[in-house]
Amino acid sequence: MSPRKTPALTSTHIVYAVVLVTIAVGAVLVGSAGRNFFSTGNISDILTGTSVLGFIAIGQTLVILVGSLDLSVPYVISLSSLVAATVMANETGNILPGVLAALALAAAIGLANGLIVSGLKVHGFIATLGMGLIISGYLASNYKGSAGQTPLAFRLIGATGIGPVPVSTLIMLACAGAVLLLLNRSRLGSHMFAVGGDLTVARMSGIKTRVPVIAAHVLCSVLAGLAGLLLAARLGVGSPTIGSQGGYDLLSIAAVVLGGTLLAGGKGSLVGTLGGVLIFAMMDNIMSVLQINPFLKDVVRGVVIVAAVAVYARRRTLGRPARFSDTTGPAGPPDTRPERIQKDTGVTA
Amino acid sequence: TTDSSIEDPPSAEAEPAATEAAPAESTDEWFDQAVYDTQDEQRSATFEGDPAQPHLQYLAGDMTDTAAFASEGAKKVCFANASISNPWRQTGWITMNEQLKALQDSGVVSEMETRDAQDDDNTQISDIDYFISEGNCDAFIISPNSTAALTPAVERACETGKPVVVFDRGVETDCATSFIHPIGGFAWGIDTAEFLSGKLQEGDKVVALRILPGVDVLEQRWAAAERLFEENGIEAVDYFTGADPTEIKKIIADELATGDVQGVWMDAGDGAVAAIEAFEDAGADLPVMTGEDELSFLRKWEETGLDAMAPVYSNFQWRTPLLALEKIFAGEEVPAEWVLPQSPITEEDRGEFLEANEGMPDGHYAKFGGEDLPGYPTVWQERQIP
Amino acid sequence: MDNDVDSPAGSEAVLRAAGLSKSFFGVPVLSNADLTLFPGQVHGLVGENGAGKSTLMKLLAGVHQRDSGTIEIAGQAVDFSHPTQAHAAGLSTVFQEFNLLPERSVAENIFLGREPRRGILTDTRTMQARTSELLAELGVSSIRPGSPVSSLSVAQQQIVEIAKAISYDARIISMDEPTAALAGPEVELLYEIIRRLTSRGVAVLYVSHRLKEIFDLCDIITVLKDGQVVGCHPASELDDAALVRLMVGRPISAYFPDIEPGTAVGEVVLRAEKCGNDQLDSIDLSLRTGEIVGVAGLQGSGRTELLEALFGAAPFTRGTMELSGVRYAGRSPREAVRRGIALITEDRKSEGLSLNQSILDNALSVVRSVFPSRNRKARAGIPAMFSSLEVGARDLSQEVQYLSGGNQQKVVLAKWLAVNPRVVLLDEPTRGIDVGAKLAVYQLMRSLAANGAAILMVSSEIPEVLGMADRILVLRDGRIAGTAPPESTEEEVLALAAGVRADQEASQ
Amino acid sequence: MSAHPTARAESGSTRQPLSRNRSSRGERLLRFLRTPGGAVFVLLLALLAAVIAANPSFGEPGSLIRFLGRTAPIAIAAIGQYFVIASGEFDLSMGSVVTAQVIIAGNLIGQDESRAIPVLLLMLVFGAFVGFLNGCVTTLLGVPSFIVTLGTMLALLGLVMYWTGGAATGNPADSFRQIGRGGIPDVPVVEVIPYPLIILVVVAGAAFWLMRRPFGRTLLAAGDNPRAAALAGTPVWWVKTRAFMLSSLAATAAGIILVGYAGVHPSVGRGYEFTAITAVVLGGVVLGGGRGWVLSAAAGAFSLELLFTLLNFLGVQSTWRDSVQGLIIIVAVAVAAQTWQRKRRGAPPAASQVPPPQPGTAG
Ligand SMILES: Nc1ncnc2c1ncn2[C@@H]1O[C@H](COP(=O)(O)OP(=O)(O)OP(=O)(O)O)[C@@H](O)[C@H]1O
Ligand SMILES: Nc1ncnc2c1ncn2[C@@H]1O[C@H](COP(=O)(O)OP(=O)(O)OP(=O)(O)O)[C@@H](O)[C@H]1O
Ligand SMILES: [Mg+2]
Ligand SMILES: [Mg+2]
Repeated sequence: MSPRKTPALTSTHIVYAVVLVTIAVGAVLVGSAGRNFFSTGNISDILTGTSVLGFIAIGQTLVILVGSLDLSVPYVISLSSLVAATVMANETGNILPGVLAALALAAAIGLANGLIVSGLKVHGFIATLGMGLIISGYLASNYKGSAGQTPLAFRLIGATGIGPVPVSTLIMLACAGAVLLLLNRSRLGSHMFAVGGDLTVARMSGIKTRVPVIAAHVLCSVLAGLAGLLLAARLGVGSPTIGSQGGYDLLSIAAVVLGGTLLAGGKGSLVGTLGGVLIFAMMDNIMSVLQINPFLKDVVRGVVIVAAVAVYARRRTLGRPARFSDTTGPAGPPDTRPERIQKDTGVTA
Repeated sequence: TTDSSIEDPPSAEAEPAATEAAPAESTDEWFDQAVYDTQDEQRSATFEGDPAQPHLQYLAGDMTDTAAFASEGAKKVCFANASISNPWRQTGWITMNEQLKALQDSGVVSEMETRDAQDDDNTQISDIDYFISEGNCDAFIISPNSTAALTPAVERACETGKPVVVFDRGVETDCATSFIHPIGGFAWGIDTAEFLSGKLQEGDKVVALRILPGVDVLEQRWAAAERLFEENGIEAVDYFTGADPTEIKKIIADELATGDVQGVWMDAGDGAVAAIEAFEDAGADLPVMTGEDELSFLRKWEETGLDAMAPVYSNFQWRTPLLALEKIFAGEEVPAEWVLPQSPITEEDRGEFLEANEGMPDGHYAKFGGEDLPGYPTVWQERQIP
Repeated sequence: MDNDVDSPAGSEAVLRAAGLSKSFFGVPVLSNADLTLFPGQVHGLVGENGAGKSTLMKLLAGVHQRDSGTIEIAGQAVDFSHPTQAHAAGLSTVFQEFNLLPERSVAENIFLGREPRRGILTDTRTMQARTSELLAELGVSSIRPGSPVSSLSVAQQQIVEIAKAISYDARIISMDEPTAALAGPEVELLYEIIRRLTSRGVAVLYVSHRLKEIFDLCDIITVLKDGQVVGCHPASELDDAALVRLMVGRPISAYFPDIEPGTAVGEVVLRAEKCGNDQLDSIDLSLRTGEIVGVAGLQGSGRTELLEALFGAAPFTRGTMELSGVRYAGRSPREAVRRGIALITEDRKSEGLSLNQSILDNALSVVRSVFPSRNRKARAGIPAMFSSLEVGARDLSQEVQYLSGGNQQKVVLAKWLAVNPRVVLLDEPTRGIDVGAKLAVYQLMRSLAANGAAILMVSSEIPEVLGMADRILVLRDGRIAGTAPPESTEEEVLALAAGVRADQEASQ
Repeated sequence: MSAHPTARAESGSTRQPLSRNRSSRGERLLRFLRTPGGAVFVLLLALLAAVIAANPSFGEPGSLIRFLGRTAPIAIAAIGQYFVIASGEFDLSMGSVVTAQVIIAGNLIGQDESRAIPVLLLMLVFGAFVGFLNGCVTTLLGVPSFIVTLGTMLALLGLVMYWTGGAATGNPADSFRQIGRGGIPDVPVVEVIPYPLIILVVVAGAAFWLMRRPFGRTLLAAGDNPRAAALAGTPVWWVKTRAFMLSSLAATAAGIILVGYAGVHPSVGRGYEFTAITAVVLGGVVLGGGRGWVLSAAAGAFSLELLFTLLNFLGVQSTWRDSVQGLIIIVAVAVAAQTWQRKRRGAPPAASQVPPPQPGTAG
């Protein structure tokens, strides 16, 4: 129907273009340091870097889609690693109870977050900041340093790989697949988009608006719990600080936004988020190989986050296809018009 | 593929740690009478080696035979660092790099590749694994971010058959060629608590300013001190400050608003000056106090004429790992557990240290031990971090 | 109540509401209202802005809970606490505000909350197929079920809303100003849809401020005034004048006020030559002091773009403009406001008002951001301005979100009056407001003209353009298709707008 | 203005025309106290009473004034953060700005008193510049401020640490530190009036004045609906950028006070952004912009500090303090949210929006 259907360049495309650029730059830089960017060890290092942040960013994507945030993830991670490790207490037979206990607790925290956000109408920022503080106090009061021990069979998860691909990354990708299906092919998923997009519309359509919010929070916490389990497998013990050490709260939000999800909710892509996570992991890898001063690493991270988001944040100001252009003469009447024009709020000088 | 090392059953050493570390309500959880007694003795023990080079001194004990490592040529060292996120680590890191230059000049070390984990256990595990698979390392130096969590990774490094030197915090395995550390937290606790108890009366109040919970090195300091305060009938209340002077000042101000405070105890010197200033600002009598050998504290101490002492968590230990590797590659035996001296700075020798460190920034540590290294003193004065 | 409507022969009332009352913050908005709907009939609901029409609909739909009264559907007393319960009982509503998610597809929007499933997954194919059927049933082929709603025009979005309401298989459909965003052909389409519905025995409750539509469509008309039913008559018994009298409680002598004495068309204030951007081309126009120029055109012909370009919100990239003989670049709204241009936007909620701010703050927003030095003086004049505009509100500190549509529009007008503009651009200034408020807007335009302002007014209601303008620019596909004199007929303007007489431009 | 034309609608409309300018003062106060922005003052008084009950000596004027003095920096930061939040944005870079300024003061002033003034000016310029950068990237490049300021937070702290090697040379000259440490001595009743308190009063006064100025009202309008504001001729980018600049300048002021109060240390200022945002939200300011009163933000900061003090006095085990703080924040904001809700829904909280029981089609 449409005479000139411009192939829409979505933010996900751009994210993966950035991924490619990062790979290219990484290959050159790592090569210049006398290393091989594509060696097994290096790829495995990068992918390992994606798995923990990946779990959290998947969950964070859900929470951001419904218009909330989760700043409590670091503490859920720590708690889950501790619960798992202490329940397992180095007994292979306790693996299942340990995993279940950790995930159940994570789910309960997510439930509480969800109820506070959707029921008490507390902004997700505050609700989860508060919840994070509550858990952090609990951790500090009850766990002095690392605790418990995960059995060998469980630790294998953190140390096994198929070729250069760690099992943990595969599990993370499997979770991503499941969540992708949930988002795009289930009622709950549609309702998450709806609630994040416009609460009134969702309510008017008969959606129980609390359900998607609560579900997103529960899933986010459970995914953080999984990240905690993975860390318990890698560390061999539970640790009360492992979550906050990684700074996963802000980093995961940055990865989600980098992946093209609207911070305000209602629009976004999980695939993009994975791209964002990959960019971070590669960036860390490259900077470590180059032995960049750790303080400067943060500078680079900060600049890259902003610059990358800026690339496609500008794109959203595009309007509908032009009817007339400055150079050519009149064109035929367009019969498609994507997107109501969203002009700059700022006034151009 | 599966990392071969992980298939080994966890080493026997890990077992007691697991049970010991289970969450417990008791505040004594970190207290270990045997270790306490050992460290108490070590405080007054005589160290082998030249006192002019404290970073090479050690306590007599088991030695690791390193004949197998003896070889010619400059070696590549891989260093997995926990972080340089506090002034103590920064000072040490500068010293270590100067030591590196010296060893590069003498042809012992060709290069040192460093990965900094930025305080994250998980990153440090990846760093070590990366070194194992990609680093072409001839030797490993590891400054673990935490004890239990890094144990498996250190074991994997050991399995490469290359020398592994662990320093500062330990791990729960003795596979390392050498584990370098000053006497330890209990000794710190004993030094400080005995000093304060000696100066204070029974029933006096001590405010204990602690950085954060859950770090073994720090927890042991408090475990020992708390016990001694209790024994001596001194009332001690402890706070976590995150090393933030603002927080410290508020805590002291609130304490002074509630009643008198006769002593201040710190598990690390960060922010000691703020604690003293809180007394000054409130117009209260200055307390008896223990801080650390950070210059800011020594300077304030001298200026105010405070009754104080500065325990030391010997910063010069950052030189030792590289020197240990020099010995190892020369085939000389090294202590399996290399205990470095750790003697507090007292009223008597304070002036001496202040003089020796003139021109150094406030965040510098008096016992950094790098006076004989090439960049001295500019590198430390300008705090050039590579 | 003079509820003198008999039930049509043989049919039972499908909805019977009696004594409905509702107050917000103790302010009664609806008191003791009765309403009866019969199958196959269109029931018109009219009244001034703020009369309580939307509130009545929301009570029926279960969006708001009534304070008192009873509602029966097919003889059964009902008490909805949520719109879905109303849907289940066979009542669906097209609300005044859009209820669509712009980022989601048409099909997803229509089936939101009741997506068909196969197993645990959503059955996207069925959903799209059913959407296509639904749209075909409405006689619409230009909307694809898979395209995101944000890619649709306002009119198309309105059609999606209607499709959604119909998809519930409702016995009763209420529509709150469904044509507010529609122009000629789409309105025809809607008529068609409504007739098809009533022929199936559906009862329709219809709210509109366009009296023509009310008379075209409705069988029975209920008039609300200040929250009370002041009349319920068969449409055949009423005419325009009678209806307006009921609504306003006063006679309206002339619908469009005459030009004020002393109004003189003077020299050119704003001139544009060969202007264009990616939506407009070859725009030549000149506006004179004291003149009201109308802009007509079909949906999407670029009328809004024209105003936005003149105002610098979506600037021209070609051509030159002059304001009172001095070059005017038109790069930003700020420049435009500085130079004395005002733009009353089409969509007051998203472009005209800060809904959480007070009436006073909104009214002063232009003064404060562009002429801060005049703030104090402007502030002093506000109360007088509001009482002359007859804004119905508690006080000036009330947040504008709680005002009805017409009163909100008056706040928008007030914020521009406060800076005394030389050129006033109005985009659909009377959309969705009642006759009384419309009249106020017309009079305001007249007196602005009398005071020497130049006025450019866009409207989809051609009678309004004909009634008010001194001359009419007709836009087609981003160009000025021609100028029509005020004596033209509606048909002539439409023909120009649709390009019937002009040679069709072939679209590739 | 006087000549503005008005509509002359014909004769006696039955609608009550808007004649009243404002409600009466008492009515307004009562209405205000029922909003979250007003309720925080009630919370403040309640906490104060509780603290004094727990430790009567805190109620002495001398103690109170010292408390006010030491809370000044966080209150100033909250006021700065208020501008940004009211404009619909976030400023996460605040903590890093504080740290950076503290270290700049330590390193550039050193013991040389003559440098105090030039460095002070430099710090102000630097603060304004950081805010300007945040604002421009947010508004002109369209990057969400959460991300922009997160980036600034990382980059700024990293740069400062890199520059100083992690630790400052030392505290700046004592005369400079007097700004944060000293006060007007020998005042009757209260003993001293700390300079930080004076700075706070000035800042709060200026903020209050600013919010009543066209700038303040425009800021709220732009936070509420930036598109409408832009079409009203507001240079939205500049309004928001100024909000960011005010925020960074407030962080600078907080840094200047803190370097005096606490001295130089890289952890001074850590977490300030979250504390400030918490304080602002506690003050009833709505995240997302367009609502809230600037002094309520300062009151929120005082409430938060009083809460910490109360916990200290009650001898709550220090590891549990985080938990109590988290709980209180959630409860306070939940209560506030319920109040807004009720206000919005109109009248008594009778009709709660019940989720639909058994919607026919959803299964
Ligand atoms: N949620 C609400 N809270 C407070 N007041 C409200 C609310 N909804 C409507 N009102 C008030 O109720 C009155 C009636 O509003 P309603 O929307 O029913 O009018 P209407 O007849 O539909 O007007 P319009 O033609 O302008 O749409 C108005 O004065 C409005 O301000
Ligand atoms: N050819 C088109 N196809 C689809 N949508 C269109 C088209 N032209 C315009 N629109 C949409 O219709 C709305 C109004 O467009 P525009 O401003 O060009 O028209 P207009 O003449 O001002 O119409 P109106 O003011 O009646 O909406 C916008 O949302 C625009 O995206
Ligand atoms: Mg209405
Ligand atoms: Mg238009």
